[in-house]
Amino acid sequence: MEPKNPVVDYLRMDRIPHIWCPGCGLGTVVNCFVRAIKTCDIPRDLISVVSGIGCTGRMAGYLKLDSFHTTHGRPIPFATGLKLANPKLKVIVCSGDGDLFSIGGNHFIHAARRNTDMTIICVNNFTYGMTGGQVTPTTPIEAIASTTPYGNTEEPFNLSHLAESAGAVYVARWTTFHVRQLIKSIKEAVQKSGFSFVEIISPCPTLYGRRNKLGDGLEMMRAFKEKSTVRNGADTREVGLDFKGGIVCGKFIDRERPTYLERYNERMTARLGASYKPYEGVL
Amino acid sequence: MEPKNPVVDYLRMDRIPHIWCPGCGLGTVVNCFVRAIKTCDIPRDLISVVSGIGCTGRMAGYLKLDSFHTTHGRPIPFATGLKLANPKLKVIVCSGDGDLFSIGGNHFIHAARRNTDMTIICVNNFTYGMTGGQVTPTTPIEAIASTTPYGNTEEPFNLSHLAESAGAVYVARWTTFHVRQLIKSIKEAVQKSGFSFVEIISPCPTLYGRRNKLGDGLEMMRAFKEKSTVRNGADTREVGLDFKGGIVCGKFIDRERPTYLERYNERMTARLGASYKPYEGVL
Amino acid sequence: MKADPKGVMTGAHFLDGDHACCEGALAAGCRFVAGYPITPSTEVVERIAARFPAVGGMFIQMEDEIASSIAIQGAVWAGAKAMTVTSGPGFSLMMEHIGLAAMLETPCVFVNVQRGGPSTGLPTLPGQADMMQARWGSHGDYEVIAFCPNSPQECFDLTIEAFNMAEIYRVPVMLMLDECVGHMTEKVVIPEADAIEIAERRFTGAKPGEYLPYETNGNWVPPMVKAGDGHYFHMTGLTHDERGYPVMNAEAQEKCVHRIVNKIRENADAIVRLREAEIEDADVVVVSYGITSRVALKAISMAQAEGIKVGHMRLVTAWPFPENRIRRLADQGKAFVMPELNYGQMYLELERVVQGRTRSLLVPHGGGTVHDPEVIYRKIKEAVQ
Amino acid sequence: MKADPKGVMTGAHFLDGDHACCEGALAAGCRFVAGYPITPSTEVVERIAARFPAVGGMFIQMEDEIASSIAIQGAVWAGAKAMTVTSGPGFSLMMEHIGLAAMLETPCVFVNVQRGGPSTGLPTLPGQADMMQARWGSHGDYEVIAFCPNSPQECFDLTIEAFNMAEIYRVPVMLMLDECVGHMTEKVVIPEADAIEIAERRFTGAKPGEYLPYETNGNWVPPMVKAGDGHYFHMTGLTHDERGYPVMNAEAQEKCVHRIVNKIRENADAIVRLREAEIEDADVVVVSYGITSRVALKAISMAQAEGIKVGHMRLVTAWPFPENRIRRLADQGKAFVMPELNYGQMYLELERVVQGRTRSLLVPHGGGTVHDPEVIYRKIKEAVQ
Amino acid sequence: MAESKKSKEPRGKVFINSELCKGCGFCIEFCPTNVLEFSNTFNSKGYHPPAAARPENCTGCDLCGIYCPDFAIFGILMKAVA
Amino acid sequence: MAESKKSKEPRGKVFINSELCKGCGFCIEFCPTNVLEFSNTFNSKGYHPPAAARPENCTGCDLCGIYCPDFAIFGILMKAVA
Amino acid sequence: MSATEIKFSGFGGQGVILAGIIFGRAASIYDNKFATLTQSFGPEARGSACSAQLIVSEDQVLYPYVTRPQILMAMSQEAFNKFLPETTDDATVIIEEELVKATGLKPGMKLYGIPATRIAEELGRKMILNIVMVGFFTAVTGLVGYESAREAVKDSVPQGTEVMNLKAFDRGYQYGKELK
Amino acid sequence: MSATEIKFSGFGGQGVILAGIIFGRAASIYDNKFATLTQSFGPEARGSACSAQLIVSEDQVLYPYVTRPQILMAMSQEAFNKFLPETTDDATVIIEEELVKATGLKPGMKLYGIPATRIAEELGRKMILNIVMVGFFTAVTGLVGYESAREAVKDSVPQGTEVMNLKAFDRGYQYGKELK
Ligand SMILES: Cc1ncc(C[n+]2csc(CCOP(=O)(O)OP(=O)(O)O)c2C)c(N)n1
Ligand SMILES: Cc1ncc(C[n+]2csc(CCOP(=O)(O)OP(=O)(O)O)c2C)c(N)n1
Ligand code: SF4
Ligand code: SF4
Ligand code: SF4
Ligand code: SF4
Ligand code: SF4
Ligand code: SF4
Ligand SMILES: [Mg+2]
Ligand SMILES: [Mg+2]
Repeated sequence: MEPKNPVVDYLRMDRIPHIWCPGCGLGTVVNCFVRAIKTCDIPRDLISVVSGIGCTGRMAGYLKLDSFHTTHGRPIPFATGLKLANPKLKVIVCSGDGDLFSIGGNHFIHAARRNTDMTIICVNNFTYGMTGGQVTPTTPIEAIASTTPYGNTEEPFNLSHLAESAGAVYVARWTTFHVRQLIKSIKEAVQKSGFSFVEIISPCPTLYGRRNKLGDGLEMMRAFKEKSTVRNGADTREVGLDFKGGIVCGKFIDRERPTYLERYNERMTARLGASYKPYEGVL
Repeated sequence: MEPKNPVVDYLRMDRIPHIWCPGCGLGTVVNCFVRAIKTCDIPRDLISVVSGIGCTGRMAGYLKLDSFHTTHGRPIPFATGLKLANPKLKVIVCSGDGDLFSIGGNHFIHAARRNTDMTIICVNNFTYGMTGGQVTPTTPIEAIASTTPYGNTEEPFNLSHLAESAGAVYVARWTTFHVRQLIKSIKEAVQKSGFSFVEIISPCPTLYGRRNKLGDGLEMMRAFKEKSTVRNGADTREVGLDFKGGIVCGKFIDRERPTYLERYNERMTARLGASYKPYEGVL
Repeated sequence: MKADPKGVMTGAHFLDGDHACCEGALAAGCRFVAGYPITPSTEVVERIAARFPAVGGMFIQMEDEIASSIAIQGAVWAGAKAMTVTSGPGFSLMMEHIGLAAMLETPCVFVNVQRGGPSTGLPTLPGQADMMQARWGSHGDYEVIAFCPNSPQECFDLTIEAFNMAEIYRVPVMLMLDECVGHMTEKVVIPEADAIEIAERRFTGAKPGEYLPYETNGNWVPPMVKAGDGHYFHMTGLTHDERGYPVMNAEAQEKCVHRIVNKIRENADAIVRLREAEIEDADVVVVSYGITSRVALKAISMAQAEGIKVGHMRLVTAWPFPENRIRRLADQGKAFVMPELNYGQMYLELERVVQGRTRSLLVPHGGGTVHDPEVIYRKIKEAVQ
Repeated sequence: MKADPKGVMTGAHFLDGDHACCEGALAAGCRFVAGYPITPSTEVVERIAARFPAVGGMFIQMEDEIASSIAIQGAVWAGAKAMTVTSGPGFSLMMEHIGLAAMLETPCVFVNVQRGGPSTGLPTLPGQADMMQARWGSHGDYEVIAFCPNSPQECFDLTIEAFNMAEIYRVPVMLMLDECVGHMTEKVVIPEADAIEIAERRFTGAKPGEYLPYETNGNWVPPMVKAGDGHYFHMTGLTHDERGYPVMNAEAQEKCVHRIVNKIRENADAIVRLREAEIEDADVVVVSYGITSRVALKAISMAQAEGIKVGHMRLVTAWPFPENRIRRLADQGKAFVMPELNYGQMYLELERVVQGRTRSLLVPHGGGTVHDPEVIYRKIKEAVQ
Repeated sequence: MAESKKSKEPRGKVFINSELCKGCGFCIEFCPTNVLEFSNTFNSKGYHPPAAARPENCTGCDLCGIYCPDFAIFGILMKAVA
Repeated sequence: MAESKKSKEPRGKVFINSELCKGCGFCIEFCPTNVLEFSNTFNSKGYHPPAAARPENCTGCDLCGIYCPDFAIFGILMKAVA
Repeated sequence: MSATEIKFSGFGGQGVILAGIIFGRAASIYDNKFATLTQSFGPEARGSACSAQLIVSEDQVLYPYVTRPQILMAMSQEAFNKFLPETTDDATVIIEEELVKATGLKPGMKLYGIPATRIAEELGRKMILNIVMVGFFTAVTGLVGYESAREAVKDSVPQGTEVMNLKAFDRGYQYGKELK
Repeated sequence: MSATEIKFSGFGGQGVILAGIIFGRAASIYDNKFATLTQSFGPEARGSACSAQLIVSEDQVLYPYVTRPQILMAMSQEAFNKFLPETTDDATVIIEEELVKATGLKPGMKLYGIPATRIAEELGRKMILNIVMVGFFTAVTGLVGYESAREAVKDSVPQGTEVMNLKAFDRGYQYGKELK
């Protein structure tokens, strides 16, 4: 018997080949994701993946898990409903930088604030891949995008700093070059109780790389390798990214805070007394 | 001739008495606001005020300036259009904690990121006044609101920290007790080039105070006086608020960054050469 | 299935429409509500926030209406019965997700307590001008069901109906109150739990690996699953095939969307709820809904007092529009008068269906209060002339 | 007023509809665009991003469509001509602010390049199923104007018309492309600037302190001001009086909203743009718009080849609906056939107006491609039977 | 001496528009020289507006005016009146 | 000795599904033991898939599999095959 | 005429709405009449005159609003001034007599006053003046039964405050009975 | 029949769409014919077969899509395989002969091949193979004039690259002329 690629059991193989371009980092992210959840202590049936719209948003559609391809920018509130209606589920949001931080930025900061128990995996390719390479809130200054033909002039978010200030309990950044660390980090994030956030810098050669003369996917991966330094515990104020500059990777934040439901149940029990049955889902 | 109240020239007196409750801090904020802009170096005709919807949102309607009462949560993008179409205008957004940070949170962080030249004045009364006292993203844990009858269980935003992480160049907090400092701070913020943010803690006796047994407006003002300490330059990570706890006031951030338009013109000039006429408005 | 007694506050109560709606949701088995405050709907969620913890429900005030309108869909796919509650401006913000619910066929309830519009309008006063929006407010073709209660009692009753219809047709159901009904307090009688009929969710019998989310087997409505049961199912708002996978062509579109539309159109007669009175030998039928139907009754009795033969048709469901019934009455030569708190919305449907066979008259009103019955009465007289 | 030559790319070009729309906006004097990328509309803003800096315009990609749809209104009140550009899902998100524009009477243009819906649907394929939404998608009563170009040339021409109408009536104007027209490349001839007629904004002549934003003096449309001119004017989305101040009662509502509605309804005949061909002695009139009108022409020639007397009416404006014209043709006994890339939207208006006097047939299509002309042709034959 | 001078020529004067007052008490509480007290009269809305119980103490600092949420009071320097 | 042993019994084996490959070169670049090279053949999409030019070096670390964005390659330990 | 239109009025914070609700509850739940209560809401009402409108009827109430109140209860001068002109010529007017100076009554009108604030203060809580008024109202109008109104008070006040509220109700009721 | 339906095809990145645009521009702007170009867009096309469809006609083009191409230009095997079945029985098929093996042609079809990639590489930029193809296409179809096509190339390529692109066009054109 031919051996099997270890990820295929977790993929909807009837949909492979996927739509992603040659040299796109998204497939690599899927590999790391599957490997991470395979080694997690969470039963597969209880894992749900929620995506928004975008190239990254297609992740949900390739993963053989309960998976939801929702609307642009809104995977987090969908995930919130899913999680709160059945807290036994482990809900993982996989989506793009534009989806999560342009249109979806408010949902991100609010879910972080509430410390809703979920993991956000943001594939940051510095652009809107799906719609043809427009500027996003993570595009570095100077970078060319289809809507900034003379170079971007808006300062990008420092996602790690934003996540920390909003309340995330786990914040890490890796690139698609750092596959081993990424697998470990996704696993940690998924197992963490509370709002965890992993940013993955990933090549979009077709729309970001080419336009900015960064070469193909492979060249971009090489650049990730060369330009990144690992600084676990780095001060998030200092890990902002710029065009062609260094990339600080690592686990920046790992702290404890009661989750939304923990606080909720604690308070209701305190207020409503013994008659209150701690909420464990509507079913 | 009877002397005139010094603010009335800046008010639409045909709409006074206003709708705000006895002991509400909003009228005090208006006083401070008018006094601040009267002493600014900006011609009155060039000042525009933009509000969202809420009790605070009514501010625009009482100020005798070009003034816009827009939609709930959206004063900042309206202000962005106003400012960018005519950069000579000084655009000031006055709105509530719910408007700016619940439904409108995304616009806030994006405008801060871009460093759009505008001032945001947020009247934080820890509740949705206009709709009857629901919980907001600034309501402290434990506080009672009409939608958290057993006490709030969600951690509130630390607005100063959020503003800093998103990119604001000026961040200050005062209470309606600190009228002198507040006037000075609003003036500084308005004169500052870039995205400036002033949070004003203000009593909503009717819906927040009463429900939380904090007394009437006067008692709440007294509490502001007693519980606040001024710490200019405080680390924003440490100025979060809790129920009945201390209130750190002061100017926390005052830094320089090129504004949206400065960066824009700089880059376009660099790319398009001498033929490019720096953008100064569409007119 | 009968209602779960835990949620049923049996007895006679003096409740406003908003609170009655909350009680209806509880009786219907709704245990997940995401909402965002807005006048004049807030009282619904305020009561829910107070009532849910004791019955094992979860209420969350989201950051906005957009989040609320999709959080409930997440909850549904985790197995909950769910609703959100809003009013005009918030309803406008929910449009994208009403389309999502139609496309995924997520059974859920959207409550809109209508106020004066457009824009911020008259937050504390009644209107009925979101009726066309309820049907057409999202992009693309789809269908919905919309109920229009005219009293707190009906707010209770029809909230249950709304949840039931949502399950039966897997469709987003709109509950279109108006400010007057929402804020009006009257007696509401809540029956025993076992007198309340609840439509249970139809879950698939398929084993994991065999379930196809949109396999209909000739039925209009495919069965459901929920997350966590090992089906590894996929949902997408893209045009999809039976597996729920995206397919980008006109054939898939026709198959996917036409059924979504037709499951309502073809079942319209089963869905439509009307209350009729004295229609049979009427010369004029007054068609109305929501608060206006009560005012219309007052006008009708004024006209009847003069011997005019007037019947009353109340649209308990406004969508789907009772096309067949109206057409039949038009064929019988009856004239129509339709008062609405808008400048002509449902009336356009009436006019379309009547096809000029008999007279049909609109009694428009901009909202902010209800009609003066006198004005309706005059139109009735005009209709019989 | 004539167009500013700076924005006018005079000459013959081979452009797609999206790019032609950008050129139309430039020629119309639009100098502020806020947008958010979405297929198949993105090319409009991409071209604007490239073209604006040289002509003194400002393009900003906002964080979402909600922000875009209100940023343009801020820009208008600072004196700019402004537009935003989107497609179905984004259009749904703009609904609240279309209502705001109607209420403030902000002249501005909303471009919606329609794709297959509902929800995410078919992002790269055509549809015409946002037509009712364009009219009814926001809460409350209001009216809009909507144009439907059927070629890149018309994308240019009608974008100018859209801006002009927005100014003349102080109304949000919808420019309803479809994916096929937006992504189709054809020759576009752009005239000399002084051959392009531009409606100038009508500013008040009142002195500071005397201007009342909604004082109409019996006209339908009050004059405007802009921020910075010392008028200290106030705008609110609440129901307002002449001063622009909130007034919360039914009388104010009637005065404020009825005019907003009626300024379009009463001027419908002046606003409506139709292209008609061979209508006079036609037995059947094919009514269509956008890309479908071209396919319809093909079907018409097939029918004409068989000697059937078919005329063509193209809705260059879909809203307001050409009620009077259609009614007159129906009175003349002409039958109607209406193909649309939806399951019946504008057709409902046709049916309503025809009032059953003659036959009217819908040719529905779910979208994703255009009609097979054969299918339309068969309906034409059916109509004359 | 200073005392008597002060009582003779107060430095400031406070003006009250009783009809606008909603009786919150801010002005009374935060007047640094304790000029104000609630009056016994009701205004037409049913509130007790403040009255200058010790007008001679008024410095015209206008803190009352800055605090008053209802624009019902303000103080000015005497020289400004003159 | 170690050398020869390695060449006799490679620790790992790499499997390639050429049809899925899009020729990005990640596997080739990041294989720690330099096992892979582009082949000369085209697959039906027109890409050159990799081939194991030095299969004896394969450690079965599966880094190629982790990196491959198209699930077109993976490596396994020999004992796993056995 | 089987329907009675009533307006309860005062300023925000006096418990005007609750007074209306209690009365409506008494009529509809305990007296089995039809009762429809509507309220004036809204920002414009913050801190100024506020009112609840109740229609009590033997038949179903159709038109929801009160247009010409036959009974006006006024707990503030502003409310009295604002709403008196709306009443019928023979209206019954019930006032808090220390807060309202009743001027401008038409000849056919009946006026009943009670120092409800003072009574409430005597009972130790100024806030329950509305319940005193309800008791008084019950006595002078006779529109609902004593027991019904008392039950409705019990149902409508916060748990733990029933005793005090019932005392307030009874004081108001007695005062009214003695007047009559 | 006055309308000619053409399909330009290949894979993403080869400049297929631009080839179609150049040809359409030549026809409509410089030859004053009617030309309508449509494209296949979309995520499903990322990295796989992609195409532009052009209708050139003496009359206005109504129906916008190409249903049965009379001319197929294929720059990849996948595209050739996918689109050949759509063509008319007497179609003209134009291929990049080193990338496409043309099998399955019907008897009435005409096949023209050019090693455009190689030629482009000789000129120093592999990326301009599409312009070589356009030259070739112009020569073998004769559908638009040489000058028109050349002008269209000039208009359509990035500023500063005109010379090289015109060289590529001419090389393709010559190659075609010699074949004919
Ligand atoms: C409401 C709405 N607006 C816009 C779009 C169009 N849209 C689809 S994907 C996308 C951007 C995706 O960018 P990102 O999240 O970074 O994902 P990527 O494609 O880069 O992985 C946009 C703007 C949409 N589908 N819906
Ligand atoms: C889209 C939309 N959602 C909800 C509302 C209802 N609403 C009006 S004001 C408001 C809250 C205001 O709170 P905040 O901004 O804190 O202002 P405050 O009244 O406390 O000053 C809400 C939810 C609305 N008008 N529009
Ligand atoms: S466009 Fe970019 S992000 Fe999208 S699949 Fe291609 S390479 Fe990946
Ligand atoms: S409700 Fe609160 S915030 Fe609003 S006016 Fe009253 S006191 Fe002020
Ligand atoms: S501060 Fe103003 S409102 Fe308050 S008591 Fe003094 S005068 Fe009256
Ligand atoms: S002006 Fe100053 S001193 Fe005079 S009353 Fe006012 S606060 Fe007091
Ligand atoms: S990593 Fe995968 S897709 Fe890339 S060259 Fe290797 S096998 Fe091919
Ligand atoms: S399994 Fe490891 S050693 Fe073997 S080919 Fe793959 S990357 Fe190289
Ligand atoms: Mg991205
Ligand atoms: Mg607030």
